[in-house]
Amino acid sequence: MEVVAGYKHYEQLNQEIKQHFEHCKNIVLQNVMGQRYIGDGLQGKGKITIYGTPGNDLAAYMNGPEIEIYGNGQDALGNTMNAGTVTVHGHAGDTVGYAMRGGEIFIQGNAGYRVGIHMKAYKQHKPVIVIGGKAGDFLGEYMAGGILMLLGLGLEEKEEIVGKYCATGMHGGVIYIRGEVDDCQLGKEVKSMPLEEEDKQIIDRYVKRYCDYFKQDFKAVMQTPFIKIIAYNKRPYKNLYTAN
Amino acid sequence: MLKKEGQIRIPSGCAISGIMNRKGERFSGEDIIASIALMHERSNGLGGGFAAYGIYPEYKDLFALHVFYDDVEAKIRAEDFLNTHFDIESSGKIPTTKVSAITKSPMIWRYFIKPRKFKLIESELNEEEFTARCVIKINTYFDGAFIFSSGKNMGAFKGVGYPEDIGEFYMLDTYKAHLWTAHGRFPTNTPGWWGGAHPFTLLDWSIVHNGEISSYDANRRYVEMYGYKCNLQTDTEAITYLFDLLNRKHHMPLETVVKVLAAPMWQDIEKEAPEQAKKLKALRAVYASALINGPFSIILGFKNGMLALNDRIKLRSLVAAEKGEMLYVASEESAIRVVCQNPDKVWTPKGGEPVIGLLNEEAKV
Amino acid sequence: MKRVYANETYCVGCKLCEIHCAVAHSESKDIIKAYKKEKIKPMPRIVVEDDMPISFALQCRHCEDAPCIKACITGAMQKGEQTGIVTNEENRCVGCWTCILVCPFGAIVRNEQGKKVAAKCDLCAEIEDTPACVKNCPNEALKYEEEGE
Amino acid sequence: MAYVIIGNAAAAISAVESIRKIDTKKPIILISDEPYHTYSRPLISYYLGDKVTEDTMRYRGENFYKKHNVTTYFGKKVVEIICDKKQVRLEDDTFISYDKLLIATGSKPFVPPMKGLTGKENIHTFLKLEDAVELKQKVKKDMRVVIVGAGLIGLKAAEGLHKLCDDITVVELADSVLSTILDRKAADIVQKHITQEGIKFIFNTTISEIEGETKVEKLTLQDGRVIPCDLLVVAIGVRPNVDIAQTAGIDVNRGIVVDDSMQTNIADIYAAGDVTESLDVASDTRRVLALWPNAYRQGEVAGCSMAGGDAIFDSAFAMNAIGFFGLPMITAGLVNVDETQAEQYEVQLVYDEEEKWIKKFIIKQNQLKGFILISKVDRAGIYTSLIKEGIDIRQLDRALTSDAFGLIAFSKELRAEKMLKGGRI
Amino acid sequence: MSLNFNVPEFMVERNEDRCIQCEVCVRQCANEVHTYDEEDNKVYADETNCVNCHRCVLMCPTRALSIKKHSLEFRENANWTASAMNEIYKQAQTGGILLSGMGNPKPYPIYWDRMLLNASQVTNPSIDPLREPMETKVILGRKPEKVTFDEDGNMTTKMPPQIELSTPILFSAMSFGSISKNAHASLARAARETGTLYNTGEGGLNKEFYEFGKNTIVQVASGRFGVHKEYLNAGAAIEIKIGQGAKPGIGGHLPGEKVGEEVSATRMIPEGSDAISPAPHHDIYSIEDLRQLIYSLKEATDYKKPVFVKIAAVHNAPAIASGIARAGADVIVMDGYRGGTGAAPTRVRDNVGIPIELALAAVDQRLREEGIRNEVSLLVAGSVRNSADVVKAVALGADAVYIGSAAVIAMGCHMCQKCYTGKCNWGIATQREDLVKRLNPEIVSTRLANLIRAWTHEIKEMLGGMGINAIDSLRGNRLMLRGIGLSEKELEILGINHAGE
Repeated sequence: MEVVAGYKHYEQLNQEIKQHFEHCKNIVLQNVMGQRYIGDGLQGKGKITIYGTPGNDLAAYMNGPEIEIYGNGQDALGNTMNAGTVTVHGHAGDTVGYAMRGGEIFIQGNAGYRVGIHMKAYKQHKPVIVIGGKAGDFLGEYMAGGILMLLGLGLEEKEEIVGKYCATGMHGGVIYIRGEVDDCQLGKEVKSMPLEEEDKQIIDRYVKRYCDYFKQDFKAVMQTPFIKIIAYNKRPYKNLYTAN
Repeated sequence: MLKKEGQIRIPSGCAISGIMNRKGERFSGEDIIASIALMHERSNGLGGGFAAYGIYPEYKDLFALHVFYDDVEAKIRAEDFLNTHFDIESSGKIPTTKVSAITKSPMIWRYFIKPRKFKLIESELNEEEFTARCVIKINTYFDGAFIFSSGKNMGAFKGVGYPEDIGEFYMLDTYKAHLWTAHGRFPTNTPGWWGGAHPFTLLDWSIVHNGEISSYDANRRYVEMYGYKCNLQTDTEAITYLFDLLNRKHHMPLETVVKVLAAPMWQDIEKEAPEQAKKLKALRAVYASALINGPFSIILGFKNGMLALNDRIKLRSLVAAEKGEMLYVASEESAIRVVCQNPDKVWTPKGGEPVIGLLNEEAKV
Repeated sequence: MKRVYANETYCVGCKLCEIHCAVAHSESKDIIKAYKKEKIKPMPRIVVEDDMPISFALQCRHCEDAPCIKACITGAMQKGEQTGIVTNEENRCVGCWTCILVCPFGAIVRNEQGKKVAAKCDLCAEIEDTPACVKNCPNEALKYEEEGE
Repeated sequence: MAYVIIGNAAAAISAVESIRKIDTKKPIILISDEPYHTYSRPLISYYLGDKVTEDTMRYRGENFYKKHNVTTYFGKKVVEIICDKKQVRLEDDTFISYDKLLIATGSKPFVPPMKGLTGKENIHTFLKLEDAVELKQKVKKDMRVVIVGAGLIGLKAAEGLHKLCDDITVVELADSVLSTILDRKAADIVQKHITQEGIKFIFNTTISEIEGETKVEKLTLQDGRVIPCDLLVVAIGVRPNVDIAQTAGIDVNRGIVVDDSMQTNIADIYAAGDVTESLDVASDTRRVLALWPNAYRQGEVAGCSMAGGDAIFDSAFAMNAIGFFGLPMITAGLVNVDETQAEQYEVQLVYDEEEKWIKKFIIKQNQLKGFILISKVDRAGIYTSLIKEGIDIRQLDRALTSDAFGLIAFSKELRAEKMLKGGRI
Repeated sequence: MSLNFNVPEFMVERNEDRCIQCEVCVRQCANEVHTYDEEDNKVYADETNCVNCHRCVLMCPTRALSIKKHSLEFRENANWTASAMNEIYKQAQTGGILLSGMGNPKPYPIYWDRMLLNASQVTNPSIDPLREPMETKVILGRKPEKVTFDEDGNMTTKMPPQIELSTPILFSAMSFGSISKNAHASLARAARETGTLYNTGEGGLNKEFYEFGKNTIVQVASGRFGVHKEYLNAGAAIEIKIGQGAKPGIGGHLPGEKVGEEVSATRMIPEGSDAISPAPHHDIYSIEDLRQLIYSLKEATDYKKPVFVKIAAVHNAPAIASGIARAGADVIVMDGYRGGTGAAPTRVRDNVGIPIELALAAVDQRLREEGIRNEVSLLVAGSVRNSADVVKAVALGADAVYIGSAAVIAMGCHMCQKCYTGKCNWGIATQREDLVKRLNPEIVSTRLANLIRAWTHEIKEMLGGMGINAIDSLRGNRLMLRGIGLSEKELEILGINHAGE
């Protein structure tokens, strides 16, 4: 099923998608131009392939489907997402995966500020965001669960893989970064740690997936070692307050 | 210092009466004066007035402005404004006669006017809206000038005094109309300002009203969102604007307007068939602030007839009667009997149920 | 018959039921006098078991087929024919504790002050309409009602 | 035709009540060899101790027989059951026909043959009210009383006589008191307590000869000791009162053999109470469980069966609630584990000899089989119900020995079920 | 440990003549103030931990207890008051941010109490609400400007999703986590019973409460706890919480010890982990982002649920409210600076925000000036204490009010302001099982429903007195209000005349 989005209003486009999705599990959207909320609250199995530039809040509250974008994603992609997969053949904007609880987001290129902010995990839900390039400031701020992975592929020389204030307020989950990060870029609640066997397996698994999606050489990617960043305190603000 | 209408809200009680001929046959003001005079006890001499439809057939396409001026300066300022915005076809003093009980009358002028074409184009408004806005503007911003009637082929006549004296003062026996309404006022606290008397009018709307509505400020602040200015702070004014907004601007049939102003109770709405209930519910939801609450009985005069309405729990009196083509409504039955001894039918309308009298098709303006 | 049912979900373990039960069965029926003046220490006929957050009050179930009545060697333990209330006629009771041996709820207590007698819930039937424990339960964890209500 | 009941204690009375629940019409004839309104035999020691009077000893109210439409023959002894004619014959040769017959003749004292036993006026047994009345008349403050047997009856007699006379000696063949319901440790505590009240004990022996002319004057014990005695109470034990049953050809083993509806091997003849034997689930043997609650329940089942109902008497086990000189004790089921079987059982025991309390539980395959509680007897019925219901104690989240043991040990659901069921158990 | 300079705030007075040593107080105090001494057969109190919650006082069967303010005097000083000094002692001791529970207790003016209501006398009649119809039904949600009909009189206007309330009072947001499950159950039941709605707060919605959906507003806050498609569709409306009156501009923080099994399941976060709500929604940094969130929620719920946006009443409230209305919100919620909370930094609670009365008057007026007041509903919160406050709020222009503190007081709260300790003796602001069970939803839902019914009766009485028989006619009817003891400026902002005018 193919739908040409063009200049359609998002309400109409999304209504069409929802209607089609009920009986067609493979929808292709052509010429998408900033329509917001594609896949918003969509539930169940099925795939939406997008050509063009989808608007903000793509896959918000999404619960299951797969979305593949040939183009760049905008802001708040995967907002409060619960399950499903989003792959972006390009870059993505700010606050990708905000408050995401489950599902996976693979971004071929870079992502903006505050990616994975307030990500959390619950029981079988464990959200994963893999970013091929770099990420902006406040990566994983307030992060409470899940996995954030930054590969730093295609960086210019001296280009930082991640911005400042990385993982401030983080109190759960893990961030894997391929390469080095200066401690001064990290929030005070976290520390970088050497990998354990389990970490290596996770990294392997998701890098492989990344390489499959975006036709990269797995071995080449894996040549640079990873570090992991975790919170060393689940209760970073425990002693901040005084009863009055 | 006592404040007048517009500076303060003054509650008042009243008598109302309305007489119309459905065929459009015109008759003099004698009957309506007789009718309202009978209810002398319901007034206190601080206001009386009449509206008459069909009185200016010779100027029927022009807006007839009736204006009170406190002084000559006010007249000059207002006429200057009128001249800028309208073509004045005719103007002059409204003829009056000396009545001992009527004193301190303002200057009372009449103009037959038409909006200037280029002004209309400039304002992107239709004739009615343009005129209405100009009237509101003068009444709001021009001290000492007050347009108390602005419709076509109709006019209001009012002042401080008992209504029968006001009728005599304006020599209403010399006018012929197919529809007359009248009002005798019992304000609680007023120095007696001529502009504050009823009927209140806007364009073709005229309203005489008995009772004091409790929802006034809710209604006022609602209509004021849509360009109206309730300068007089009277119920009558607010009700007039509500009719104007709903009927003229929102194109709501009068029968439906009534369902907004005297909305059926929720419990009654629930008893309606689903479609009708949905409609009534939507009206109540959207027009919650247009519900007129508290005691009122009104007679609304308009281009094609009159509408009399009680509040939904009937806190004010209203009687209606028919004889042939004649339709009568009044606060008291006696006020009808005095001019129509043997009506074909006399009834008391239920609260919230309107009495609507429309001109026959051929008589419509 | 109406019985007292305990809803342990809302029992707060305050034991006010015990206190008011004791008062209801005291000489003076006045809480302060009962505790402070009376020679015979007020004795509740209700047991609160608690190990917070679990707590519940328990008193005689007034069993239809009451084992205590069958076991009673004196015939003091009786069931009211009309009321269904199981009562112990204390002047016939000799405090042999056979009833304690057979009560599967452990709802009969020993009163060894003065003449030894088995003390048990009588639903305050002679005192008032609603048993004191129910009336004074601050959280309505005790209800006095027909079975299955 | 009528229901005929021989006996006037727990089993007989409950049979009356039970019959009347089903059949309010057909006459009931109750025959007792005692001349009294129904009374509670266990209270005879209280009678001695002035804790009850003949009036308050009444097991049921004065109008009991009238109310239940019962014709009574008091002070009449049944001497024969004529099964084929469905009649009983009284001592005075009155014949009474029955439709259904209940034998609830209870126990009689067991008095073993002893040298010098016969013909002496101050030798007593202690089972009936008559015994107590006589004792009370005879005993004097300065008398030296000897009681043979330190079982329940002997010790109860000792307690009852304690205020009436100063010198009481209990002679017991076994090495401790209450050997059938207590283990050694518990027995020691009880014995110590009773000794503190001034009662003397002589263990491991019994009377070999009773000396005196018309009265007992002294006793020679088997170990050769001679003790003076002004009044002798023989309280060695009781036996089911099965004489008339046996002669009528009713199956008698240790007691009368009945099925679970309490019917004997002969149609329309039922038996209940201490005269019967029943299955003790704690020891898994058939034995006479001469217990008041047991008698009542058997009488109830028998009455029901006789009136055409279908009640069943199932499990029974020994249980006792008793106290001596203010020291209460409650025991049920198995109280001692035979050393040869020790491996099959788990014993949980807590005690304090100084404070005179003990809690002992005997468990087999995670089911409680018996317990002894001394002093701390409150809420014992919950343990009894564990035995009765065969509850797996692993379900309980509190130790049996805990002072806070109670329904709180059960799961919330089980507890709710028990408590919400109201009167049904 | 060094010397602590803080003295207890309260003293427990025990009337020994009445104390029967029943130990009810001992068993009921979660702060362990009372202890029984077996040797002395006496109950003693260590008031260091007493928070004056009155639990012991009310439970004591002999009324032997009273709690008094500690009699220790500081030298009189209008500037350095005891509380000013005590706060310094606490901070000097711990270095922590002062944390408080419940709403702003400072003696700022309470405008509700500076406004008087009108009643009909002679010129129009008052109405007897006991015998004549009196309508308190309110419809919340976006309203089209007009209703249109086709030639056959059929309605052609499509009505946006709306909510019907039987009375203009809703229970405001209190999350499961900040309050107990039983407290939530009570609110849900009471809302259903009285035809109004309660609000989940930001803590998600326990599956057991889905059955109350028609009476539920589900909240979406910055932490997005428990937010998923099913949740969004579970309620009758969705509320985006931007701010809260008790702590404008501040995020929330539920400490890990309150995240037990059920809270964890409801919030969909692991047990024992802190639940941090960021100060802003990090997908909203500007008004157009709000529109984005509003419509993402509408998309997720197929445009079937009205979306509320709740803000704290702050200085620029009128402009913000206008922006919210234009961003597509169906209902604007404003929470004044006296609004309650489970925990807020004391300084923020006591110093940030503005009174709801002024914010409401200003916002209603502003929306009218812009001609859009009728398009959105306006809901206010922030210490509505009684039915007169409700009436005044509606007269100032509110469609309805949220009650939070009043609701918890009805549940038994005694304003000890220690919610954040999790030891609420009344079973409200706690997750401790033994304390939670003290709140019996059967009783408490009735109490709440009683409160709503009582207030509704009173509202009807007051409406009747004004000669109004539908709450619609009170809304924005500021002539029904007169100020008392207010300055010209205050009167101007409130848009009312002074009494006597």
